[in-house]
Amino acid sequence: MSTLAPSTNLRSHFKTPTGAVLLALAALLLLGGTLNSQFFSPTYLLLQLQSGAFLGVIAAGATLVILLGHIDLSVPWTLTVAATVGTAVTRAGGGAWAELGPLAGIAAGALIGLLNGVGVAYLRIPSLIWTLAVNTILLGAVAFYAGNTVISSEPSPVMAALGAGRSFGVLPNAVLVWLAVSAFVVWGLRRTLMGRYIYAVGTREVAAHMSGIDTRRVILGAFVASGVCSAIAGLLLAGYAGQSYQRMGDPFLLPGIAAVVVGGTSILGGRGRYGGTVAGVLLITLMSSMLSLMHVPEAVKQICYGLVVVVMVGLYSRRQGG
Amino acid sequence: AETFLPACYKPAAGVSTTVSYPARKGPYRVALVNGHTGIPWRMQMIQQTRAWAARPDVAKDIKELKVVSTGADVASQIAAIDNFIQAGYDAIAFIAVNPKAFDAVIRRAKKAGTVLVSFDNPVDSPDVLRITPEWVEFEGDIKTQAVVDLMPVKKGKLLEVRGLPGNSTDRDRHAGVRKILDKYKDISVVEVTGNWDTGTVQKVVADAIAVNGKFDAVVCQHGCRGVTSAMKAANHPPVPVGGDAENGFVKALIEQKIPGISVSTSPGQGPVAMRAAIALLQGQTLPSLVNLPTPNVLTKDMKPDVNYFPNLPDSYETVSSYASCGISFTPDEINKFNPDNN
Amino acid sequence: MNNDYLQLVGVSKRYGGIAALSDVSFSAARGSIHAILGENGAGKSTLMKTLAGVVRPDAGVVRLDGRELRMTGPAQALDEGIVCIFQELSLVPHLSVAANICLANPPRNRLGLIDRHRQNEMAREALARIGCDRQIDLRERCIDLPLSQRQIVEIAKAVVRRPRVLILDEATSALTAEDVEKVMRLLRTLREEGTCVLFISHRMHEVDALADTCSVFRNGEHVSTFPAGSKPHEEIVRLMIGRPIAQVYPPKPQPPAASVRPYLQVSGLRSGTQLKGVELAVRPGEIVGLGGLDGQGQRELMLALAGLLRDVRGDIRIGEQSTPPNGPRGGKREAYRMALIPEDRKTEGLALGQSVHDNLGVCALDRISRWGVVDHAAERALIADLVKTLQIKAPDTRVAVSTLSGGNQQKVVLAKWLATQPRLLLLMDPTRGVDVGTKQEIYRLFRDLAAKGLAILFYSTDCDELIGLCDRVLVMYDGQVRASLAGAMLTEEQILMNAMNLGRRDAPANDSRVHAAAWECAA
Amino acid sequence: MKSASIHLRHHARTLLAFGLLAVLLVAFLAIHPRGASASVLTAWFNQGAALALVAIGQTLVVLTSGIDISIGAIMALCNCVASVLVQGDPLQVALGVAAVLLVGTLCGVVNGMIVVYARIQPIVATLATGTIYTGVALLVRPTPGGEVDAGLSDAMTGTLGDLVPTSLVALALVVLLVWEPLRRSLTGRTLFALGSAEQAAYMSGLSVDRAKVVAYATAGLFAAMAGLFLGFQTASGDAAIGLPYTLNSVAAVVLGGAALSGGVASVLGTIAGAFMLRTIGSLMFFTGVPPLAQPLFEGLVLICAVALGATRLLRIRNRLEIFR
Ligand SMILES: Nc1ncnc2c1ncn2[C@@H]1O[C@H](COP(=O)(O)OP(=O)(O)OP(=O)(O)O)[C@@H](O)[C@H]1O
Ligand SMILES: Nc1ncnc2c1ncn2[C@@H]1O[C@H](COP(=O)(O)OP(=O)(O)OP(=O)(O)O)[C@@H](O)[C@H]1O
Ligand SMILES: O[C@@H]1[C@@H](O)[C@H](O)OC[C@H]1O
Ligand SMILES: [Mg+2]
Ligand SMILES: [Mg+2]
Repeated sequence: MSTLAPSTNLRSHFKTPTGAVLLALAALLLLGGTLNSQFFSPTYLLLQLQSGAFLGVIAAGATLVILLGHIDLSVPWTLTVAATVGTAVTRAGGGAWAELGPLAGIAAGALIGLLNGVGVAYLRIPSLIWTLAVNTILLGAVAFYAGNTVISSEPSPVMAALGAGRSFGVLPNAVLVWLAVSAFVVWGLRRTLMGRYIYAVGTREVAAHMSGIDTRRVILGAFVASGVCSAIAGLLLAGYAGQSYQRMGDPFLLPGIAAVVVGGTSILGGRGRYGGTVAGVLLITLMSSMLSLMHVPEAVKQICYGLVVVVMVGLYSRRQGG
Repeated sequence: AETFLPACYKPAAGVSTTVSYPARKGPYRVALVNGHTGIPWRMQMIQQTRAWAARPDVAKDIKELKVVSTGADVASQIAAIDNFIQAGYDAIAFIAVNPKAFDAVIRRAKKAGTVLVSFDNPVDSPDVLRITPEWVEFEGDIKTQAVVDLMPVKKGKLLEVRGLPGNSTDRDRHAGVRKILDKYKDISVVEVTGNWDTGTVQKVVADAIAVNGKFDAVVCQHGCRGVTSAMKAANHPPVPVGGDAENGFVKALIEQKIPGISVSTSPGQGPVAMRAAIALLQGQTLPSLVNLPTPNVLTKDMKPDVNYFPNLPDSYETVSSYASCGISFTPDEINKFNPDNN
Repeated sequence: MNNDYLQLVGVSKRYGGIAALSDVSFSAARGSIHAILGENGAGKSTLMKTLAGVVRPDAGVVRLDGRELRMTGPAQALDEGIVCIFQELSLVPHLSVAANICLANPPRNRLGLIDRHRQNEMAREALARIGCDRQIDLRERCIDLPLSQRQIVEIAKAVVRRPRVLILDEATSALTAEDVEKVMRLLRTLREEGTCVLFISHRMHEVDALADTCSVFRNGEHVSTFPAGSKPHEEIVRLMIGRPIAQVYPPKPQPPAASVRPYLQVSGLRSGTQLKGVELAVRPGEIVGLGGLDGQGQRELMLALAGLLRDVRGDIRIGEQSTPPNGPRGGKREAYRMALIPEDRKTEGLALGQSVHDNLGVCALDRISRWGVVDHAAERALIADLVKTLQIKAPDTRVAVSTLSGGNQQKVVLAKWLATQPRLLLLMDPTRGVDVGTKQEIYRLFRDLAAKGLAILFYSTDCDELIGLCDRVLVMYDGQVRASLAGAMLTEEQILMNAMNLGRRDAPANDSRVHAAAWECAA
Repeated sequence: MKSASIHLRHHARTLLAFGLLAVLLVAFLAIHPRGASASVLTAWFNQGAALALVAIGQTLVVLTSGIDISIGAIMALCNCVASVLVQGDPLQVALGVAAVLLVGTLCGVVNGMIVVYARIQPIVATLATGTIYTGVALLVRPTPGGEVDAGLSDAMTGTLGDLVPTSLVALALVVLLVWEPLRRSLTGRTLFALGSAEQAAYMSGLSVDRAKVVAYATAGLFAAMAGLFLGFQTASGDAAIGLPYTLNSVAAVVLGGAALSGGVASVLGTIAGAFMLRTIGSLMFFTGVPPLAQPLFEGLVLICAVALGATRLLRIRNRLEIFR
C-alpha cells in the first residue's frame, strides 16, 4: 500500500493542468532531443528561457485579467508604446537621467492599463471590444508620433542590461525579471486582498459587489497590472533587440492568451493557477522554437500549434466536466 | 519608342511593352494609396512623397495630393482606389497588399481613364505601370552574391532569414537566394523565418546559433538588426552578413566590424512612382514594368551621415534617394513638416 | 385509482462522498397531489431532477404507468409528460412571455417555422387557466417582469405541456399571496383531470392546504409516506429532522426602552414610484419585521438603505451618519457596520463556483489584513469559528459552496456577513427555501445577535415568521409604512388589514384578496 | 400604442446602430466629391459586404454566448479554396461555389463539435482551430494568387440595372433565405434561448447541443460566403487575410447592439455595425486628416462608437443592474 502511495500521488499530480503541461513539456524535449541533441544543450535551453521571459511577463499580466473573466487585446501596442516612450525619454533625459526612460515606459503602461480598466470596469464595455479599440488607438498614436518626430529608439543602459545581459555569465537577466514578476504575482494572488478579490470577482461579480468588494477597483487594478506587465515586456524587448520598433508587440498577442489557457486558467474567470501559466509559457516557447528550427513549414507549424491547444485544454475540460 | 527618363525607369529584363496615356492638362489631382500602417518604411515613404510634392518645381503640376492608408484589408484598399476613381482623380499610385487582387479595379480605372501606378509590392497585371525592385536580383545577384564574395572560402553553413510566410515578395526573394547558392555546392543553408520583424529575427537567429553552432555567413531579408544583435549576444565571430538598410542594422555592421552589405528598397519609391504618374499624365511613355536600381553598399564603403546616421533612430531608412531618378533627400527635408524636428 | 402510476425503485445517486439518494423506492398516484417533505439536503430536488431526466441516477429505475423509462435528458422526460418546475427558475430572460410558455414545442406552420399567431393563442390560454392572462403582456420579455410574474409564466409553461406528472420544486416561494391562491386552484383542477402532482414546499400551511399524501425524506432516504392530515405537525417535523422541535421561535425578551437611540432612523424616504415617504426606526437589540403584500416597496426600501438605489431622497440616519452608505462596501465601514443579506443567494449572495472557505472569508477579509496582506492564520481561525457557530454542514470547507444544500448555503451567506461583526442587519427573506430545523437555528441566531445589541430589520414574505420572531412588524402598503404592530396588536388579522390598507372597521373591499392573504398567514 | 413602445424598446439597439450608420454615411457622401451615385454606393457596399457576411456569422455564435475567433481563418481558407475551384465552365464554377460553402460549413461543424463535445470554451477552441485553418489555407495557397471566374466576379461586384449594387441584393437574399428561416425555426429559438440562459433552455427540453453546432456551422457558412465574395472582388486567394476580419467581426457585432454575454443580437444591427466600421475608415478619403494621423483618427472614432454603449449606465436606477 505504502509503495503505491507515491505513484498515485504522482499520477494525481499530473492530473492538474500544471502537471499535464509539464508532462507535455518533457515529452516535447525528449522528442526534440532525439531528433537533434543540441536541443538539450544548456545554451539552447537558456535561450528558450530568455525568449520565454518576454512572453512570460506578458502572460503574468494576462493571467490576472483572464482570472477576472476579461481579456486584454491591447497588449501588442501597449508593449510598443511603453518601449517607444522608454527609448524616447531615455534620449531626452540623457546621461544620468537616462533611466527615467524605463520609468516613463512603465508609467505609460500603467496609464494605458488605467484607460482599459476605466472602460471595462466603469463604463462596462466588454473588455474584448474595449481593449481592441484601445489597441487601435495606440497603434495610431505611435504611428503618428514616430512618423512625425525624429526620436531615438535606443534603450537605456538598464533596459539593455535587463533585456540582453546575463548574470554570472549564464543566467539571462530577463529571466530574473520574469522570476521577480512571477514571485510577485504568486504572492499577490495568494496572500493579498487584491488577489483574493480577483478570484471572487472572476467567479461572480455581483456576488463580490454584494459582499462589499469594490469590484470596479479590482478590475481596474488588474488591467493596470496587465498594462505594467506589457510595459515591462516591451522595455525588456527593446533592451534585448537594442531598439524599439513599431509592431514589436504583434507576435505576442495570441501566444500570451494561449499560454494562460493551456496552463489551465479558465477563460471564464475565477479558476486557475499561475504555475500553469508559467508551464504554458515554456511549452509554447519551446514548441515554436523547435518547430521553426526543424524547419517545419509555417502551415504545418500553425496546425501543430492549434492541435496542442485543443488537446491540452480539451483534456482539462473533460476532466472538470466529469 | 522613346521612354521617359530611361536612366531611372529601366524596363525589366525581357519587357518591351510600354504604357502611355493621352496627355492632359495639369495641374493634376493625384492620390497615394498605402496599405499597411505602423511600419516605419511606409511612414517614411509617405513623408518623402509629400516632401517631394511640396518642392516648387513639382508643386506647380500638382493641384492636390491625397494620401490614404487602408491597413491590411484588401477590400478597403480596393474601395479606396474606387473612390478616387469615382472622385475623378487623375492618377493613383498604390502599394498593393496582395499582388493578385486588383484586376477588377484596374479595369474600372481604365474605363474611367484614371492612371494607376503600382509600386514596391506591385500587382501582377501588365495593364498598369509597375515600378519595383527586381527581387530575385535584389536578394540574389546583389545581396547573396556579395555575401558569398565576402566569405574567405566558399564553403560552410549559411543562415537564410526569411520574411513573412505566404507573402509573394518572400517567395521571390527566397528564389533569388537559391539562384545564387545553387552554384555553391559546398555551402549548406539553414533557413529560419523571421517575419521581417526585428525581435522575431533576433530570437530565431539566436536559437539557430545555439543549435547549429557557428555560421559562416548570413543572408537576411528584413529586420536584420536582429541578426547583428543575436550575433553579439552569442559572441558570434563577425562573418559576412547581408541585410536591409535600416539605420540600426547599418550602424551595427560598423560597430561590430561585420563585413557585409546593406541592400535597400528605399522609401524614395514613393516620389519615384509619383513622378512617373505625372509623366504619364503629361503624355510620356514608360516601360510597363520598371525595375528600379537597387542601392547597396558594402561595410567597407560606409560613411557616417551618408550611409548611416549616428544621430537618427534605428528605424530610419538610410537610403532615401534614387540619384538616377533625380530624386534625393536629406533627412531634414523629409522631416521638414515636423515642428519638433531635432 | 392507480397508486403506482409513478414509481421509483431502488434509486441511488451519489455526489462524491455524499449520498444524495440512497436506494429510494417511492410511488405516487394519478389524480393526486403528493407533498414531498424533508429538511435541506434531504435529497428532494435530486429526486425530482431524476424524474425530470436532469440527473442520471447511479442505480434504480423509474416507471410511469407500468412502463420503464430510459431518460437521457430533460427532453425525454418532457416527451413522457413529466414536467418539472425547478427550484431555480428555468425561464429564458430575453425571450417574450409567449415564446417562453411555448419554448420547446411551439406550434409550427407548414414550412416547419414557428407560428407566432397560434403561439400567442396557446400562451394566452395557458395563462387564462391560471387566471393571469390579463396581468401579463405576452410580448413582454421575461427579464422585464417582476419575479412573481415570472413564476406565473413558469407555471403556465408547465401547464401548456399538458403534464401527466407535474413537479413543483418550491415553485410557489416567490408568489404573491393572491397568485398562490390561483395556483392552488389550478393544481386542484389538474388533480381532477388526473395529473399526478408532486409538490415540494417548506411551508407547512401550503402542504396542509393542498396535499393528499405526504412523503418524508431524510438524508437521502425515503422515511415514510402517509395520508395528509393523518399526523400532527410535530410528528412530521420529527420525521423530517430526526428530533422533535419543541418550539420553532425563541422567546421574545423585553423590547429595548423607547429612550434608546435608534441605530437606524428613516424619515420621508422617497425613491422613484416605489417609495413614497417611509418612516421607520430600529433600535439596537430589536428585531423589526417588514411585511405587507408583495411589491409594496419592501425590496426597494432595503436596497435604498444599503445605498444601492440611485435617486433616493429623504433622511436616513444610520449610527452617527446622516446619509446611507455607498453600497455594501460602504456599509462595512466602521461608521455604519451594517450588512445586507440579499434575496437571491445563488447570484448575489454567493460565488457558487468558489469554495465554502472562500465564500465565508470574503466579507471580513479586509478586517484580517494589514496593508492589503491577508493573515492566513487569522482567516483559518475565523472560518473554523463561523462553521462551528452556525453549524454549517459541509464535508470540508474546500468544497464548492454550490454543492451544499440550500439551507447550508443560506447559512454561509449569513456567516460571511456576521464575520464583519455588524451592528445593523438588513435581512431580505433569509429563510426562503430553508427547512424547519434550520429555520429554528437561524431564528435563535437572530435572537442571540439582537441580545448582543444588533439592530435587525427583517423583510419576509412569510407572515408566520414575522409574528413569531419579530418584536415589532412594520406593514408596508404602496410605498409607505402604514402600521407598526407589536405586542398584542401583532396578529395575522392586523397585518392583513394593514397590508391591504383597510381601516380596522371597514368592510373588506375585495373578498378574494382577503381570503388569499389570510390563507398565506394561516399556518 | 403600448405594442409600438414594446417593439421600439426591443429593437432600440438595432435602431441606434442604423442611426449611427446613417450619420456616418451621410457624412461620407457629403465629403465625397461625387456625392451619392450608384457607383459610389456600389464601391461602398462592396467594401463592407465581406465584413458584413463574416459578422453575420459571428452574430450567430455570439447569440449563443460564444465567440468564433476562427471565423477570419475560415474565411481565408474558403477564399483560397475559391481561388482554386471557382473557375472553368459554368458547371465547374457552380460546383466550385458549392465546395467552398461546404468547406466553410465543415470548419464550422468542427468548431461546434469541439465546443459541445470537448467542452472547450468557445474563445479557446476557436483560437486553436483558427490557427489550424490558417495552416490549411497556407497549404492550399502558399502565396496569394489563383483565379476566380471573371464573369461571376464582375456580376457579383457590379450594379444591377445600373441602379442597385449586386452585393446589396445578394446580402439581402442571403439574410432572407438563410437567416430568416433559421430565426423562425425551433433551432433558431434555441439559439436565442441558450445564449440567454443555457441551463433553462436545456431543462426545458431544447436540443441545446445541436443548436450550438448549427450556430457554428452556419457561422462557417457565412464565413465561406465572405471568402467567396472576397474572391469575387479580388479574383484571387490569400491565406493571410483572416485576423483583421475576425476582430472586426466582433466589433461589428457589438456596434450592432449585441451583448457579448449572449441571448441578445440582431443580424440587421450587425450589418449596420459592419458598414459603420468600414465607413469610419472611408471617412478619411477626402477629409483633411493628415495621412499619418489617419490610423489615430480611425481609432478615436471607433473608441467613441464603442463608448456609446456606456450611456445605458445613465438610465440605471438600481446599481446592481450595471452587472447585467
Ligand atoms: N451537483 C451536486 N454536486 C454535489 N453535491 C450535490 C449536488 N447536488 C446536490 N448535492 C448534494 O446532495 C444532497 C441532496 O441535495 P438536494 O438538492 O436534493 O436537497 P433538497 O432536499 O432539495 O434540499 P433543499 O430543501 O435545500 O432544496 C445535498 O447534500 C447536496 O449537498
Ligand atoms: N406578437 C408577438 N407576440 C409575442 N412575442 C413577440 C411578438 N412579436 C415579437 N415577439 C418577441 O419579441 C422579440 C423580438 O421579436 P422581433 O420583433 O425581432 O420579431 P419580428 O419577426 O421582427 O417581429 P415582426 O413579425 O413583428 O416583425 C422576440 O423574443 C419575439 O419572440
Ligand atoms: O518593400 C518593403 C516595404 O513594402 C515594406 O513595407 O518594408 C520593407 C520593404 O522592404
Ligand atoms: Mg431542493
Ligand atoms: Mg420586427
